[in-house]
Amino acid sequence: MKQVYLDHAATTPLDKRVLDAMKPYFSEKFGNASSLHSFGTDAMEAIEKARESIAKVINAKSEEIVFTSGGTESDNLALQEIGYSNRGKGNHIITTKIEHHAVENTCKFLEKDGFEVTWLDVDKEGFVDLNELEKSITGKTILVSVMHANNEIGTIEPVAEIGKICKSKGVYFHTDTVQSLGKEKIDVEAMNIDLLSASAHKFYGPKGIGFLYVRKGTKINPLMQGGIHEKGLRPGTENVPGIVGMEKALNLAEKEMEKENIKERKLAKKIVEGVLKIENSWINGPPVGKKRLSNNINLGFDFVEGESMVLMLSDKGIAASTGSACSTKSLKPSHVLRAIGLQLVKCHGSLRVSLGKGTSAKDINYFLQELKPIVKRLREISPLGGK
Amino acid sequence: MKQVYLDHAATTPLDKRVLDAMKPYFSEKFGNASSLHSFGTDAMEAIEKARESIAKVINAKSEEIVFTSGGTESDNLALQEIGYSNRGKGNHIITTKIEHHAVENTCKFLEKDGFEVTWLDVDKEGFVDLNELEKSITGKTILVSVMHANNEIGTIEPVAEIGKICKSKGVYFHTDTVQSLGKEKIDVEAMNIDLLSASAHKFYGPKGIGFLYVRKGTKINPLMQGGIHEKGLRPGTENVPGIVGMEKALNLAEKEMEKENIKERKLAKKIVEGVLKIENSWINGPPVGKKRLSNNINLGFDFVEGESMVLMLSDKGIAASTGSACSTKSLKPSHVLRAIGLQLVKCHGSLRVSLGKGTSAKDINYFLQELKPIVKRLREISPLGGK
Amino acid sequence: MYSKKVLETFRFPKNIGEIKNPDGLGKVGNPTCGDVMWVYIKVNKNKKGQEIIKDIKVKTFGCVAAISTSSVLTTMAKGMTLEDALKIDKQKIAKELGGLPPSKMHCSVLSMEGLRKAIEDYKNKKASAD
Amino acid sequence: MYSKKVLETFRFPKNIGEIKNPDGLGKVGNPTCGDVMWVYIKVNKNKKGQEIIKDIKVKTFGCVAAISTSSVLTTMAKGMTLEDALKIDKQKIAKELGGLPPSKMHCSVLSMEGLRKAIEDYKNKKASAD
Ligand SMILES: Cc1ncc(COP(=O)(O)O)c(C=O)c1O
Ligand SMILES: Cc1ncc(COP(=O)(O)O)c(C=O)c1O
Repeated sequence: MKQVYLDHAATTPLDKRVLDAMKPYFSEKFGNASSLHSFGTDAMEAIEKARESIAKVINAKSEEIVFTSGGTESDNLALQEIGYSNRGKGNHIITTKIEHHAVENTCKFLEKDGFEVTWLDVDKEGFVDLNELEKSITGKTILVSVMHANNEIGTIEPVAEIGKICKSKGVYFHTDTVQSLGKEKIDVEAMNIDLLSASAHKFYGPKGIGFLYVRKGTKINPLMQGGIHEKGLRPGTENVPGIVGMEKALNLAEKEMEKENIKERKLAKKIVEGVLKIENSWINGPPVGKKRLSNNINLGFDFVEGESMVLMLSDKGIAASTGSACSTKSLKPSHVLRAIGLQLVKCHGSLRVSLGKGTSAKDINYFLQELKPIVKRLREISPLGGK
Repeated sequence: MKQVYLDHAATTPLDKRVLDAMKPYFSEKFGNASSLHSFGTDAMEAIEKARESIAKVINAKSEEIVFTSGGTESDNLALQEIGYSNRGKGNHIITTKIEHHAVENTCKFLEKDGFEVTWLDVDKEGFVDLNELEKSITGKTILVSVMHANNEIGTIEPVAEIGKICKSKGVYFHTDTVQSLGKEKIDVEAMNIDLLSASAHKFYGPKGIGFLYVRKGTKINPLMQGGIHEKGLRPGTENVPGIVGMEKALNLAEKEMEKENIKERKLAKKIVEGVLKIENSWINGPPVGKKRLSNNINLGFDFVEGESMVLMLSDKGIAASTGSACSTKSLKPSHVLRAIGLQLVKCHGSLRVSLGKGTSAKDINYFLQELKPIVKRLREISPLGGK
Repeated sequence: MYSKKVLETFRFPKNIGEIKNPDGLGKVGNPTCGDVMWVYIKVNKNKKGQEIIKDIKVKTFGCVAAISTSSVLTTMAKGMTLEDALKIDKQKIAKELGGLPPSKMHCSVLSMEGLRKAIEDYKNKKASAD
Repeated sequence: MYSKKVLETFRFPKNIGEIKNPDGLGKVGNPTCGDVMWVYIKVNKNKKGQEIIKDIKVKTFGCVAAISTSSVLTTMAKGMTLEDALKIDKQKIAKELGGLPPSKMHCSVLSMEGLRKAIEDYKNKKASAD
């Protein structure tokens, strides 16, 4: 059966060129980077080369990059530890209602532990209000955390403007770029970013590796205790193939970014046009364009439920995703769709389609062709819609 | 130049068979295990199969295995979170003076946060005293953490006896098996282990993956917040190739354990015999035999410093390690060598040699042949020794 | 997450649709919660004179589990006496499906309630017709 | 961790050994701390009549950095006037080695102190001989 993978926001296949770059570090240059002998120094050199190259991509200094096991760890390290390390200054954190669970639940955890958290609203396309953000900052505020691009609806937040506000107010600014790194240009200097989370498997790199950028001079302690690795911020034997792979993947993504974005926006438009021909359907998030991740489309359908759509698409070889409550172990419908003001009943019929390097116009045609009868069938068996 | 890797306690090369097992999960079955479509369910199936197989090796239940990014994370999750989750019962933790930094420094961190930590002494071979351990347990004790095998001197602690004591006293027992898993038989039921840390790269598996065994019913919260993965104990997109690789590596290690142990003990004896011919030299830790990790030998030399030895060996293509202060960023000599009562001046001249699957008698001959002139040369340039 | 049987049933659900002029209709669920079922029944008497479910159909808005349980419930109920049909419980439905994730057990409850409401509706109608 | 220059110097250290009947001997460091250096010097006068280090040797117990700094220090000092030799500081030594890890700077301090002590020893001996 034809396989069409349209879930690149969940994870991406490892680029073959990335695997090639990793290969020497599995069984040949396999040393522990802390070792003094040549196996160790070879590993250390590979790590430091990768660190420098990654830093360059976001205009950071090499020593500002801390390797972690992925986006979740980066978010936790940033939020928990900026919180606990700066409690002397204040206990107020500002974030949004549309963050990924890794940020959202870390903030809730801190809330339970006595921190005060302001949850910024977003408008119907998912954008935060800069005025509201600025007004929320008080003398007790230590951190603002606003994601760069939303994982469900692709909204690209105005991080440069947010960074400017944070800088002028003297509070740390963290941004989760797990969805945007390698797809949008990021410059931590120009954007005044103090902390930035990234995860390699979202840009055709390996799973189990990510990084946190931490601006020099930032007051922060490690989340885990152990040996002295990563300038004392993250102990544990370094995942050398992972680090090397992440560097390669990021550089490839940067090189191919422009071309990919143009292609993906074209395909995204094709999807939108095709889907909107189905009655009682709509698009969640901003229109296709510069303010939306090029590879993200989030569709809504009345009278059908997302999980059933995803399974029926999967039976046709198409991989997509939904923000439907039933797809989550928590049984709560997407907090993102709720935050943009979508009626609860409409939250259940969402479908996220996320494109990638391998996606072709043919794939999109196949998707559109298969989607229509599925929506039709599910509406037929649905008691809603009054037909 | 001939390359002889004798630092398997630091890390091991990835077994080619393990890489083969991982390969399909990089770019083909690459899905996010949380996804509903077939890419996702394929990934989830692979993870659950691996989880079951790993559980079997240590006689645990599948749902008692939590995947982490490695030994350091496992130790931190176990110690920090057993600590914070059971503070209602008490704030006393018992550990030893010879734990790995990941346990040692987590305990120190907890100490600073108001926990009371008992640091058990060890005898001159590195063994804890069971009576002392039992006497240390009070009504406030919530956790005993004693490593299974020591990473520097190879001492294998009597974990079954410790488990029995902990069970009878009703306190949790955690053991760090990062050095022993795949080299010694472990049975969490027979040994009454409640929590167990492991790291794949120590048994020819990939770097960046490990697990924590957590006995069902144990009161523990996650270290990181995020999505609902790993029964809520460890969020983040699962490292599928890593998990699959760890399973393969562990099963290979189990299968080849007996044969390997016999071979390694033979080679270890050869080293000991060869080295003890050098005057003013000795062995740290227990004699080669059942109470010492088969692949670990720790040698001591008067009048020479470890880091210099390691570098000179490396120039001959030989990779080894030292507990010398100068080799560590903290400049403190090995706390393990101190704990077994070695004089400070003797701590500087230690050399850890750790064997592996690839180590041959030829390698050992080469090592012995190269070691002698190095020790001689360093003694010549040393003002100590009165020659 | 789902058993093979759940997925198979989802792919080829039985008794989906509606019955024109049903003897009983049970509407359960809430669209804002993400699952709604409408259970239609036709009632007849068997040779012993007991009332049985002659025909049953269901319309479902909901997830994979909701659709699968709809199918399984209706298949089980068809031909049963009303008395027996009232005894179908969530465990029986889940078992028939080779188990349901804990978070999805409410779907089998919902289908069961839908059937009960349909039988109730039938009985009410009959009572008011008498 | 170490620069190329440190490692090269470690591999082929210069002026290692002792001088029989030195004019000055400086013993510094502590075996329990992991580094000890004994600096031996022979002193002579140059054409201008200034006292210079005619020969210098060092015995070192210690790490890679200790051995490398021993070599660099002695190479620098050889032929210098005592006055200039006293001006060699840790930064100069570290620079000559292409930098030292911060945790190893104490090694260059130690070698510098060894030389100073040797010069002091020479001066003391001379004073008591006078
Ligand atoms: C915006 C965002 N942040 C954080 C994460 C967490 O990353 P990971 O699953 O790699 O830990 C994800 C993806 O799952 C994400 O999309
Ligand atoms: C006994 C012991 N515990 C924990 C660790 C930490 O494991 P990792 O470096 O994989 O995080 C190690 C190895 O470094 C170890 O030897």
